[in-house]
Amino acid sequence: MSGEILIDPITRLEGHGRIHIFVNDEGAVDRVYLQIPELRGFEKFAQGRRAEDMPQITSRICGVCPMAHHMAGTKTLDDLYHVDPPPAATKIREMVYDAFMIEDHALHFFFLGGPDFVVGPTAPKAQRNILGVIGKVGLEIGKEVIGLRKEIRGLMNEAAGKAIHPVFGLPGGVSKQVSPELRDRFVAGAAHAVEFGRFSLQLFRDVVLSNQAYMDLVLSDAYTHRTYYMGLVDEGNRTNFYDGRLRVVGPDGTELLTFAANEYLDHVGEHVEPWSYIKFCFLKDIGWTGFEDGPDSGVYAVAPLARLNVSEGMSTPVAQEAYEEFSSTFGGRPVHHTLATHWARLVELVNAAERMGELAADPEITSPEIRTIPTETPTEGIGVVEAPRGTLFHHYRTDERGLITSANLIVATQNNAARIALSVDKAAKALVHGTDVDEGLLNEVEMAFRAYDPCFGCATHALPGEMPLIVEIRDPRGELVREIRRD
Amino acid sequence: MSEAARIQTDAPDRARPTAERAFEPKIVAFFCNWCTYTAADLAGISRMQYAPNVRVIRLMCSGRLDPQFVLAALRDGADGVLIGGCHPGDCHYQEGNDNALRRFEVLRRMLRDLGIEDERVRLEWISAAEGDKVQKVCDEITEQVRALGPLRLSVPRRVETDETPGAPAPRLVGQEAR
Amino acid sequence: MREPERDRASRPPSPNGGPRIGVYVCHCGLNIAGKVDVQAVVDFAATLPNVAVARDYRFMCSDPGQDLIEQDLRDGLINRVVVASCSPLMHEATFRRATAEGGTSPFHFQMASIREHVSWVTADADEATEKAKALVAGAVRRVALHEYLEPRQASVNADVMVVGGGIAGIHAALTMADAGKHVFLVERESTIGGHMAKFDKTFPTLDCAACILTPKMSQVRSHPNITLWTYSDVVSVEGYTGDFTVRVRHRPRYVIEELCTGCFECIEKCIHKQGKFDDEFNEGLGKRKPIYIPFPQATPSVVVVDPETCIWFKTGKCPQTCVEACERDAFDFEQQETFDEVKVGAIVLATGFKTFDAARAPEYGYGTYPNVYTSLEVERLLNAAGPTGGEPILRDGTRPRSVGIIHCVGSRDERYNAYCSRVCCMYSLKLAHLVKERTGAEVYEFYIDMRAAGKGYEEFYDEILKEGTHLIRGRVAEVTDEAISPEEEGRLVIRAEDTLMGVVRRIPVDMVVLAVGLEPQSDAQEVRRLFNISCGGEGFFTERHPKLAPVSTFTDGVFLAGACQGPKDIPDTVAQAGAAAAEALAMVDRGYVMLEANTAFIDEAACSGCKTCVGLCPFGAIAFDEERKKAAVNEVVCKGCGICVGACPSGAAQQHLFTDAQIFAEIEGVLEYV
Amino acid sequence: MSRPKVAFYWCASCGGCEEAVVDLNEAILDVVEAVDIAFWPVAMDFKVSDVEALADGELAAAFVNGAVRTSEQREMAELLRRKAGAVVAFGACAWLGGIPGLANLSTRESILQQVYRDLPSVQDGDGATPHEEVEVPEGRLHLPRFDDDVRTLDQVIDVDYYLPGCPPPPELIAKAVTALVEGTLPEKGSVLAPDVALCAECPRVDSKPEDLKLQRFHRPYEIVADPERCLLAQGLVCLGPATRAGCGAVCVAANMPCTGCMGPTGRVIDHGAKALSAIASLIEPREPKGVAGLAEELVDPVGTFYRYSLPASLLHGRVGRNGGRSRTERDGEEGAPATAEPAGAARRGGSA
Repeated sequence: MSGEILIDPITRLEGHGRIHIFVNDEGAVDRVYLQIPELRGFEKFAQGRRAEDMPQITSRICGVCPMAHHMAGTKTLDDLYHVDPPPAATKIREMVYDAFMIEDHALHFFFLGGPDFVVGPTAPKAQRNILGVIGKVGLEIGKEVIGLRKEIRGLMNEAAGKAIHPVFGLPGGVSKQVSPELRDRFVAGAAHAVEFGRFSLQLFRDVVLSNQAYMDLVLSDAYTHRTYYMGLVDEGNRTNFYDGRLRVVGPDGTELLTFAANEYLDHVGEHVEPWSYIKFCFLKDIGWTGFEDGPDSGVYAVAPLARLNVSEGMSTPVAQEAYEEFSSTFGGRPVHHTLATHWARLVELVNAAERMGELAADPEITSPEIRTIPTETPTEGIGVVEAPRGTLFHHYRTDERGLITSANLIVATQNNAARIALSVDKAAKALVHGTDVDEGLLNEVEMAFRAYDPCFGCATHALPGEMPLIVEIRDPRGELVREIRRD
Repeated sequence: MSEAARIQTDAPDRARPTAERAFEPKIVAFFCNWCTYTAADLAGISRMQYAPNVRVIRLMCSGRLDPQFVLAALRDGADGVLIGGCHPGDCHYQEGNDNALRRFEVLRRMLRDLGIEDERVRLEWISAAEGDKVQKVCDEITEQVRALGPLRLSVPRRVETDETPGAPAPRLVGQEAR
Repeated sequence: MREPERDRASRPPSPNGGPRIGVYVCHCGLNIAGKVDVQAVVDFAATLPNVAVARDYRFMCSDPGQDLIEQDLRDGLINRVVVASCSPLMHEATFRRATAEGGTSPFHFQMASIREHVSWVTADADEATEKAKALVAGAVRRVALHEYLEPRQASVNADVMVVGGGIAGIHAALTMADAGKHVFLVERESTIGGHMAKFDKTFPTLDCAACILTPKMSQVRSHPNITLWTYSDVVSVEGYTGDFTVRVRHRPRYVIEELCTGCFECIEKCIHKQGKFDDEFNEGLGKRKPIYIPFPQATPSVVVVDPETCIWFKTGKCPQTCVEACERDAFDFEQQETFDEVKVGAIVLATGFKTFDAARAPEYGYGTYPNVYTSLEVERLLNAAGPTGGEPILRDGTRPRSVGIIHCVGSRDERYNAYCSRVCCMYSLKLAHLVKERTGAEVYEFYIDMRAAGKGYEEFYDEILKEGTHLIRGRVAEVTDEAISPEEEGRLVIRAEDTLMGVVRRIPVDMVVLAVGLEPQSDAQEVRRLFNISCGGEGFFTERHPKLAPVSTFTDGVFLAGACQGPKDIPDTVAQAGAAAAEALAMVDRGYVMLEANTAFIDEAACSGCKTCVGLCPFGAIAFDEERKKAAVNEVVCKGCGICVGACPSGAAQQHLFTDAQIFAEIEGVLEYV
Repeated sequence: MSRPKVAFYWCASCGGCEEAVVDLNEAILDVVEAVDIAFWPVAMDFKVSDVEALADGELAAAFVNGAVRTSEQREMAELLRRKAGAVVAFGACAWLGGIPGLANLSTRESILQQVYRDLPSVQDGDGATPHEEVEVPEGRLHLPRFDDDVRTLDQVIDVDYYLPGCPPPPELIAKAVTALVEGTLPEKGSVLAPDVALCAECPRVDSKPEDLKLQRFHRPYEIVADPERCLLAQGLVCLGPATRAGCGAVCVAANMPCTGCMGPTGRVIDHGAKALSAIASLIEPREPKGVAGLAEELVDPVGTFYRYSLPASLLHGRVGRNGGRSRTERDGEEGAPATAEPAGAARRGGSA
């Protein structure tokens, strides 16, 4: 029986999305459309603003990853004003950024995407949340989760002004130096976070790796795509969140190219579809051929899985160990299983924690030399960071007074948008047969989506919003046949 | 709803351009008591005829000017706003007009970015002796705003569902007492 | 739009229920009714919110008109009043009084000017009627929010203070003291007398300055109503109109004033046999000892010890012959600064002027050539009590055979002061006369314009002309000692364009006198701040109104006398000092001052202590309480401009009768109904 | 004792308000103890149907964050209004429009043009832009309309309380929840934060001179700000004097000026205009040229003074950006009943 299934929206993600499933007369899924129904227009109203306000303005694209936008914006200002921050400022930025990666990855694993695994994809809805996680792992450990997050967020508040919508980034440095007392707290926080990372990895091993049903799900074809991957790496081709060159590897794991952020326009294009407000990124070097994977399609992925796929290792010991375990479990890089992203995220969490500890221990971190005052006329700047959800480009042009004339923002989830569309399409095709579907099944379709931790708030710079999950099943003439409310 | 409220909503809106009625701009003026308001009195005493579109609100000093007043006037239906104060150095309160100028200059910068033309919001120094200047400026701003057309403003009001308490007081409509 | 969360100030007090407004539309004969359809305005007013009564009347300002208001108020029909008639500047007071007579606050009233602003200025009758409706609606909307306010007054302290003991201060102090007020006269120097005490003769009558000044000085000294504080200055002024608290510092003179009899034996017996130090009173032309009296008639007649030059103070080793000479044991080398704090109701500032520093105009060679003098130095040379006993002799002891007087030094010159100092022309003529009289020298005057506007001044000018003084019209280019002819050898040459003859002239002279202009005292800005008054661009104190309030300032209770307000000669100074004294007396004698109703006030709970308002107040009416971190308006000092209210970023500052809510209501009123 | 039911919902927001709730940290467990969360899409899988099933007014409170730009958001706001005893506009966007409210400077068309045509990374080609209704081979797809303007929550529904901040400080959230549980909420229309400006809690206030006058305005990148002294006194435009307290002056603690996210205090109608007035009053020059010079240094007054409040401002946005709608149409606009008499007094809280 043919018809349409509309999942509107998907819960427990930051932002707004709907899935429109067309089912043909044979009861098979014809095509799935992932629609992002909103837009805010940051690029437009950025025009006329002071460039130095951009790190604070763009952070409002997303309140979940405000630090990523703040930092990308700040780095763009360095470029725009042709100024290099003093070493201490760079270190402070990276240290605070690592703190952010820790807490954001923890948030996703325990509050948003993780419950799918920790509690189980078919658990009752009232348990598929942080409270369910606490129920599963125990209140003490639940408090541990909350406690670590509190500690790390506290460090961010102190160093960046506010964890949600930071204020400390300025062209040529940061506004506030790190006191010895705060440095000590960073050192302690890093130690806690590393322990927490180890614990989380063990939890993943216990709950997912040792559960054959989960592993079958992870490895199933429904959640596997052979695409390109992009991410920032350091000079040793190891993962770096704050800075470096962009590296792209193909479906077979070989390097396609590397490039500096300011060359992004040569390699990254955005494809517009009339049925979604999101734009779909692709590699210009390959070209847009539609929603398909494989070496001939310019579709690529970013975010933890992609970052591990483009890197040749992690810069810190515990993370390196986890990385090796991750690689060997899946038989080497690249790993094309979308759901492995959850594991990759934990590997990164440990890496960020260790790196934060290294930076906090650097004697220069408390230096008062935190600003280089710009002297040149601003013109154009491009900045990049690895947001938790993937590569984030900011690109501003200004007039001579430093007022924005053009702002281009390519955000993490946008890079992933085409692959997410593929994932949802593939999952639905594998899981949905006919229009007689149940809620657990739909949740599994959603899982394809949630693994990316997509942030459509970011991706469309939209006003994200959540709507109920209502599945409408229509006949080919568009008449409503049935409506499923997931209760 | 009181009688007054009904009459209020039934009242014709002069700002609405209709086929029958050409656009008549409404201008709100904030005049300082000591110079410009006095000059407006002088214009009256001298029987200088000028455009009836300007409604004067008296402030003691142009330094009392709050930019909120200008915006409130525009929001409430004015197509233009005129601010009048003593000439520089002549302020009855020494430096009130300096402050009016400071606020006005920054406000004007901002109003440009909000799509309000410079001609709609003006600051004029008019001394108590310059009745003719009141006449000239009022005529001028009226014509300039008329040429610009109505201010196209669409401001949603705050939603409130509460009943307004209090019945209207009894009223007498008196004839001239003899 | 977002509306304010709450607005305490706008909440009308309702001792007798909500607002019930009476609207009274005046015909003003045909002045209004001839143009405006009064009946239509009344009918319209009746429909407005909270309007309980709407009436019209032929002349609202007449007694029957006012009775209408009073009766409706007394009958309890209304508790607020709007009169639509003439300008509030005309009859606001009238109707406020009527409103008060009716038994409510006079400020429960608002006026709509439909005559000056409508009927007299609008050609079309329909348009006039519409505009009148709009203004009435504005007044109705506003008056509903008027607060209940009582008129307030403050009492005035009967004592007064005069700051500055020159001729202006002396005259003002005597005038007020004679009227029975107690006067505190504060003088910075060790004696009163000011500049006038330095002069030999005064123009145009050429009477002796000392002869007319000295009696007044001793009158001050002996007047039972005057407390004279010399060698003293004002260090702080607090309070407000009618109730100032002034703190005065007395500097040590090391001689107990009450014990010194003015015998000057101590000066005689000083270990320095001769004067050794530059004598300030004589412009440095003479020498004084470390213990001295500026001039013989100094008042009080008390010696001063200068610790900078006294050997005892410098080395601690001196036989103290002065102490020995004093029969009254008046010396006290341990003397310290002392302070007095007094309360006064009014203050007259008579702080005078300083002369232009001639060294700033190097082209005239002052400080370079010893025989270039300032006019004030020559005044001293000509003074019988001066360093040369009245003989204008040069520094080498010779008499000048020719003297050049250069006008407008530091005046009427964009480089220094653009203004005319008003006195230089006349005193230069006076100096020409005196020099000629005493030396027989040829005198050349170089002037730009001869300004002789004053009683007897033009006649004085004619006299001097007749005496044979050479008057050369033209600005002097330079004074030089470079001779180009034998006649110029060893003399000073004044090079000037003679604009009447159209030639450049070189006049060799033995003495050059620079007629320096008058400038504000160098500490005028500090004094201004101390007394919270203002200075004009040139630095003199600003009067409240140049014509109608020439001796008042924007701080009520502070008055100006003499050259601190601008250059002026002695007759004008004395006249102005008398005027200032009279104004101060008028205020003090009445015993109270009415306070503005429309003062600002600060809602303490809403004040964040941001201090935005404090520095904006032109009158210093806002004080910041450092303890409680709140600003507060002194409503007695506040003049009701509302600058602070417009600026207050959190709406904590408001102005009575001009609250934000009232003005917003008026804006809506004038726009919403018509 | 039954726990009060509450709902958390987001309209057009960035998710930062939700994060702020999560930032209650362990206190969130107390909240869960104290109230019955009936609806919280970002963190829990309860659905709208659960809300629809409630009786009108059954929710003790609905905390709604984000501004409103689509009909879905409007419908959701209206549903929650019906179900909730009290609606709390949560955060700067719901209260004042927030940073995305700056979109009221532009037309929707120019936004679409910029995003889908003009940006340099957009693929050249057929020039597709998203449409509200699109035919695809398999059928027809719909997108909600991108409205003409951003509205505050109280321009759409009646709002009882406001929680300020971008995002609201956790302490204020906790206090609001406590007041709800204990039944000690203040009078309707209140902003649940101290009604005093930020200077009251700024540690630098003592260093602010009483007679501050500025010869020029600095931009934050131009100077290294003294970490102890008042930022305004250093020439940086700090909106602290015009902005509500309650955040603990955290931006100032990071040596950056306040940008006004906590909104105005209770007696200010238009945050930007009032802040502008206070800042402009600090200009030292008094002659027109000097004043204009400093005014020019405030290069982006709208972005500076209305950073968070343009939709709530008296002008609501750039005038005339959406073509020929005249002012008088406002009364006919949806969800905006004309207020009763005395209009101004009632709206400004001035009625007896």
